[in-house]
Amino acid sequence: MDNDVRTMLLDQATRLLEAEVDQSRLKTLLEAPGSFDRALWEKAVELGWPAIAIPELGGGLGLDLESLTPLLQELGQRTVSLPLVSGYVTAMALLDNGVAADVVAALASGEAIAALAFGEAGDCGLMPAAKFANGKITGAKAPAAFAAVADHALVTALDGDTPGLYLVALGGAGVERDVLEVIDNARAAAGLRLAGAPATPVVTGWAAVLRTAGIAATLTAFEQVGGSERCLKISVEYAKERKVFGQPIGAFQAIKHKLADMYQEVEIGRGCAIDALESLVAGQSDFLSLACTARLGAGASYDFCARECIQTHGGIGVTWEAEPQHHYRRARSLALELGGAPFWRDLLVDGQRVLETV
Amino acid sequence: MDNDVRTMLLDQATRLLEAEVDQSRLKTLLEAPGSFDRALWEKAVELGWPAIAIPELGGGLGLDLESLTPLLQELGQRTVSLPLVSGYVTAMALLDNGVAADVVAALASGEAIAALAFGEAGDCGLMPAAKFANGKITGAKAPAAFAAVADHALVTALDGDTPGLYLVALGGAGVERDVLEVIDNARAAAGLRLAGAPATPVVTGWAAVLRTAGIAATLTAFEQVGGSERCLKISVEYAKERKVFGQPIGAFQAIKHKLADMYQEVEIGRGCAIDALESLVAGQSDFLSLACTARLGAGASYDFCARECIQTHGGIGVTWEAEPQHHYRRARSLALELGGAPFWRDLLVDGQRVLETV
Amino acid sequence: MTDTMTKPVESLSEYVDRARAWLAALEPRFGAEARKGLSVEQDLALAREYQTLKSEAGYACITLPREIGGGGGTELHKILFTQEESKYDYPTVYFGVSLGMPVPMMLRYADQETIQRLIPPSIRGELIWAQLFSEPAAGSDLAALRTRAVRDGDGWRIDGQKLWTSWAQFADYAIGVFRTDPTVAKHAGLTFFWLDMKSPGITVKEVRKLAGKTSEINEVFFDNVYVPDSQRMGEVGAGFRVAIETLMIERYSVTDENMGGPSLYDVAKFAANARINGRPALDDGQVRHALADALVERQGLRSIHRRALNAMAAGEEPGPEGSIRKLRLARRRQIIAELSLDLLGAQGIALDPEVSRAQDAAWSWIEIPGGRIAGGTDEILRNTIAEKVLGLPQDYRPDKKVPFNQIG
Amino acid sequence: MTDTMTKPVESLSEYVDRARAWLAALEPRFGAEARKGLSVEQDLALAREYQTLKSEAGYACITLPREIGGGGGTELHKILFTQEESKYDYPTVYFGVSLGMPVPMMLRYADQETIQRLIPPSIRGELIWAQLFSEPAAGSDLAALRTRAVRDGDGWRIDGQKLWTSWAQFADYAIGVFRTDPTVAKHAGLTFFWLDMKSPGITVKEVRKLAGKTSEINEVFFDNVYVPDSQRMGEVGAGFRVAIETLMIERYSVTDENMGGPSLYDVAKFAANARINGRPALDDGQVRHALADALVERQGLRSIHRRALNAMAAGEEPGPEGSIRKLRLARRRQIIAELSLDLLGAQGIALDPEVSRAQDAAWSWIEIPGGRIAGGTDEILRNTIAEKVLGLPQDYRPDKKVPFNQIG
Repeated sequence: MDNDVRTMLLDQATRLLEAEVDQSRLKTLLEAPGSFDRALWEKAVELGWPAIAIPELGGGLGLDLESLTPLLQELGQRTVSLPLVSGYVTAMALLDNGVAADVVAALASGEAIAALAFGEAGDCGLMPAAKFANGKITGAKAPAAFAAVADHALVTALDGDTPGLYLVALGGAGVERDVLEVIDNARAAAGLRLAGAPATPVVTGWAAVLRTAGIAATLTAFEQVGGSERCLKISVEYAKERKVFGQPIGAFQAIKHKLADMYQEVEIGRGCAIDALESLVAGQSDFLSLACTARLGAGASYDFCARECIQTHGGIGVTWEAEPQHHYRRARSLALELGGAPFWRDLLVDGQRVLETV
Repeated sequence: MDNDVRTMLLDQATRLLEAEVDQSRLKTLLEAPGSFDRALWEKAVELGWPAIAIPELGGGLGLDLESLTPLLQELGQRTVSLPLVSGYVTAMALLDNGVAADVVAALASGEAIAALAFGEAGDCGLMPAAKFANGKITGAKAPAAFAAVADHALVTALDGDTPGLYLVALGGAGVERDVLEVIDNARAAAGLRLAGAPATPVVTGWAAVLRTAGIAATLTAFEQVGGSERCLKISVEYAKERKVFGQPIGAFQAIKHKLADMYQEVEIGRGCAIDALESLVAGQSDFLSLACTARLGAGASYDFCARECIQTHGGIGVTWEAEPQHHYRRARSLALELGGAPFWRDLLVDGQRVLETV
Repeated sequence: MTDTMTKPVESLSEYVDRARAWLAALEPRFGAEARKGLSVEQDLALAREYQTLKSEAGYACITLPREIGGGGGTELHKILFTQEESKYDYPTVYFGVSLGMPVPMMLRYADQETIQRLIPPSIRGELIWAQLFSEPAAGSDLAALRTRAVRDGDGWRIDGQKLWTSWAQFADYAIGVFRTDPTVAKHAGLTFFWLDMKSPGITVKEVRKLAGKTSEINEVFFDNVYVPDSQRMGEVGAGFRVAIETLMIERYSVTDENMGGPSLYDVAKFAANARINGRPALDDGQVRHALADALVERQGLRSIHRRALNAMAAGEEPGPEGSIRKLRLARRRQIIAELSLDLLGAQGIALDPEVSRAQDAAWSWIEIPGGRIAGGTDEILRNTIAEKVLGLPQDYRPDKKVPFNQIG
Repeated sequence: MTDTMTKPVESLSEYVDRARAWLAALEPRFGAEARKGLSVEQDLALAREYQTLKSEAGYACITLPREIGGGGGTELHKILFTQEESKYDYPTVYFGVSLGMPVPMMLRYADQETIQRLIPPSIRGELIWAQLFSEPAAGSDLAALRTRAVRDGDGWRIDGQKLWTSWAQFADYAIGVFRTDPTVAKHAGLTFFWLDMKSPGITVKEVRKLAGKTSEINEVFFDNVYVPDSQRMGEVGAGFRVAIETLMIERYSVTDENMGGPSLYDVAKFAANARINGRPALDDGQVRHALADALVERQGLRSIHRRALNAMAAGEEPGPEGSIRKLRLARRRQIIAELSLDLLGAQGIALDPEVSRAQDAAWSWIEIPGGRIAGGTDEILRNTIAEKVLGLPQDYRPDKKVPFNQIG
């Protein structure tokens, strides 16, 4: 049954995206800071996407995560930004901790949008400096995807020395959004200035924060894999078509081997994403380590593929009108939003110290 | 005048090495630990090589370092190991500090051989754990080139907390040599176990130790540049000759671009070596930073070129009989003997903090 | 003889437990300590004993039928057992080629009588097979091979020279590809045979490698060697296709993710003890970065490999994407070994002859260049991915349609 | 007008001191603060003023003669001045192409009258030149260009389209290469001209780039544009050779070792303030490794560049080895910018529109892909080194000897 539903969801998604999303729509989103494709989001809500993997008791469809990830991959291929990962991750954090059932329902129905505001200026990692005390948070969060349009944010903050996750209503008191020009304006990003913003504690402890970040990283990895796949695909197509010196550029080993390297990166990123997802779904104890490999593998893959996609396209690749720029921007944005690679490397290597291999 | 002498020295060297050194002689040296080509060394001594850059007041020829470096490059090309760098560096350390004039004279005349025993097991850097007290050193030194045959070693040790350089007579009491199998047996390497070995203080302080190591690194860089050049040369020749799929392998971009990368590495390594030497000769204050770039640039170049020289040669490249293995071994040996790359990177980056660029 | 495959309800974890117990019990007899100081001949004799025990216990050629000495298991059983076995230093290396490619190819091409006669003793390690492919002028470009097989009555006469033939010095039989028609294009004139390595006219000469004093690779010379036509595998002129079929089997045979070098776990343990200017190397970002890259790649490759094996178990043919694994792992071992030596500094040049290849950074480093060449160079594997997976144009091949004897 | 070159005894360090003082005095008028918020047109007007002052002071086209507005100095003077100038954010970018290639080429090929009439105002920034080379189907493969020049009495008529033409929107004149004979092989049928960009029939259309809202690159369309034969540079059919001559000049024009991005010194300062899990990033080995790699490469390239300039000053022609510099520096800026963003983490996505390209990691990262393509892609530059320096065989070029109008 699940398989049928999955196929149906993906078919619908492909048809919707095929009909709605084209290069000029994507360009428009890039033009101004804080852009969000609300019309597309409303159609996605109609199709029930926000609800897919949220359990029925939270108002969702209760399908498994494997029903959501192909859709994320499809979005990634088309550089479409919808707040599906942030909505799911926020809803599950609330649900697992029995907090704010109304918000869970609103996220599942698509009435509300969530942002994950985990990062801050000053450190590439996720350990917050923002302070929680007396039910309020004070501090500044780095630009977070969808924060420009979100109703709620899941925010990291310190209660004393203990990091935790808090739910903040972005329309409420003590919250100011800074909608900034960012590398990828289509991410509806905004920084948050929190000056005594009312906040609901969701979960405390570094391990819990990391687990939530790991879930977000694992799901994001599927968007990254989709983007990498697309970069490889359009690069291969261009390489077969574009001629120099009387041959398609794809007949030259400099390009052939570059594309072969892209293929390896795509498959390694995909492998890491699949394994992290399996571990998450199976509730295995190695999940965080696998989430790190998914984060790093899929992130490096997308960065590499986007960069070399431009290179393969030559001059056309650096124009505003061509497709590669969307991937170049999106790849870097996704690689940074949940914290920089050095942070995740630390997490992986420290985790490996106690992990037996097999 | 100097130019004439340089040309003459290099001509003599080329002729001697051409006549004496062939692949089978080099293979023989690789067979057994601690190998040293004493017959060749005796001929080199006859030609005055150990004396070239040692000042006349130390019994040398008093030529400039630019007369020695082309010869080092020539040795590097042919993977010939003679204790010229260790002899020069030891003699200059002694001479500059007015220590052991007899040893300086013996080194200049080639009667004596010196080894630089700077490294120890347990750290990739050069800060020693060996202790100097009451005129004696106790500690163990990592395998050092020429220590298997040397009469003297310049040894790092701590006097209290202060590192310094000491002269140790290797034939004397309290010294045991461990002649081990090493990556490159032709380096006449031996570890030293010093149990209260009598030692003459030469110079104290970390800065002085680093300066001496920097001089050794700069001169060694010319051996490394020579080795890299040779790897590139034989790789290009093989690539023009060896055919696959109806064309020389050098017609395929995978090989062409690999060789182009080798060329870049060779030239960057050479550039670093030249600039470090100029700075040393001119007595500039940026010498240590430039010595670091020479160490790292020429070392990485030789490692890269030797590795990809094998790869370019394919199956033949991994046989005992072929030339590339000598470079593969020598490159790694030279890159390790004066301390590992992470140590030199630290030194370079820490130095850069206070260095204005230009 | 224990019949291990009669319990179809055995779970994979039970299978692993049983394999672990079986392997552990043999350590005194076949482990690193027992093998220390043995000559190659003594070690080979020990290896044959071990291989026979494996065959009896169903741990040899795990995916082949029990009736011929295999294990009657799945690819998954094979990978699990191999993982456990690789924790020991048991003598298995002599049979890697023999059981990897020739035996499966014989099962596809030989008649039943031959299979019954030769394969069970091969799986027991009594017989060893070699693979006669490469030649001095035919490495990456296999179809450029020159060793001739000329019709002679009911058979063929072989003259020429093969190169890089692993374990030919101990081989009883071999499979190989030879030129039977030099007047047609290079790929079209080849034919595949199996043959008796003790046939008159065959001379084997060991080739010394860069690393180590003994070597598994050889030159094999053929002087008027007779092979009956009944030992032909495939049609006359179809040898290139059969050779490619053989190589496709080979591509999935890289199961050891450490490629014979230290595991990442061992590298991390090593780095925890190494020092950079007094700091533990494992705390240093350049070491962490290198380890993280390796761990990520390993995870991706594990996932790819597991899914490929599952697909093969479900009856699908292995695809050219199997090229990724060896390509990445060989280069990775080199990177990691070079880093490990850098962390040792001056001490890194020492080469302990007593230490196993799997434990020592210097040995790992000195041995790995061959890994980037044998079984397809890095460059050939990238080309394979580009052409066979991505459908990019083949390189220009001026000799492709020219009769072999007219190529310049 | 200060005549700076009348003191032949001025030492290089005195020269630098004088340049520093001269540059410092102009900061209020031409520095980053003064330029903030200007439209492109306003900035260009300011740039022309600055360029005129440079020409008067002998700091414009330093290696060209004083008589035409140059500096009468050496390559070494030029590199020293450029180094000092690059510490400011003065408006020089509009003249980079104009003075880089077209003006030197005009000095080689144009008659004296033309030189006297056009070059001094060009050096003063009053006139701007463009370079009409690339086309939609002719980027790396310049000789594939299609824009036709057909004989018409005493001149030629040009039809077609050029692409990636920097600063064409402001250009008064241009040099360029066109196809004059499509019936011969592609390299043989080209001819080189200079022309008036205000000629009837020329249309310029700006091409928007990945980064930024304004762009220096353009499409240039030619509709029956007349060019007198007297403006031909070199023989009819020799255009490819003249174009290559132009590109060789370009190859040594990369003097800014930061390729417009932050300097390594700035990156190190930045890393000293960035944090990885609370640790200063500059103390972290992965940052140190990346910085050390960049510092080593920079030193090597400085040495190569200095020696090449000295050789050029001594009268030698620049060789193809000049390809190294741009190849390495462009990719290095990308690596360093990516690392810097990684160190910023989530904050790294912010793109401050007020900050100059030379100061911001995100701007540096977003702009650099073009640096790996313009002026020879990484791949073309490697090929150049392989073929021109190392003498390796040229790639297979099936269209090389085919008449251009018969290429498929």
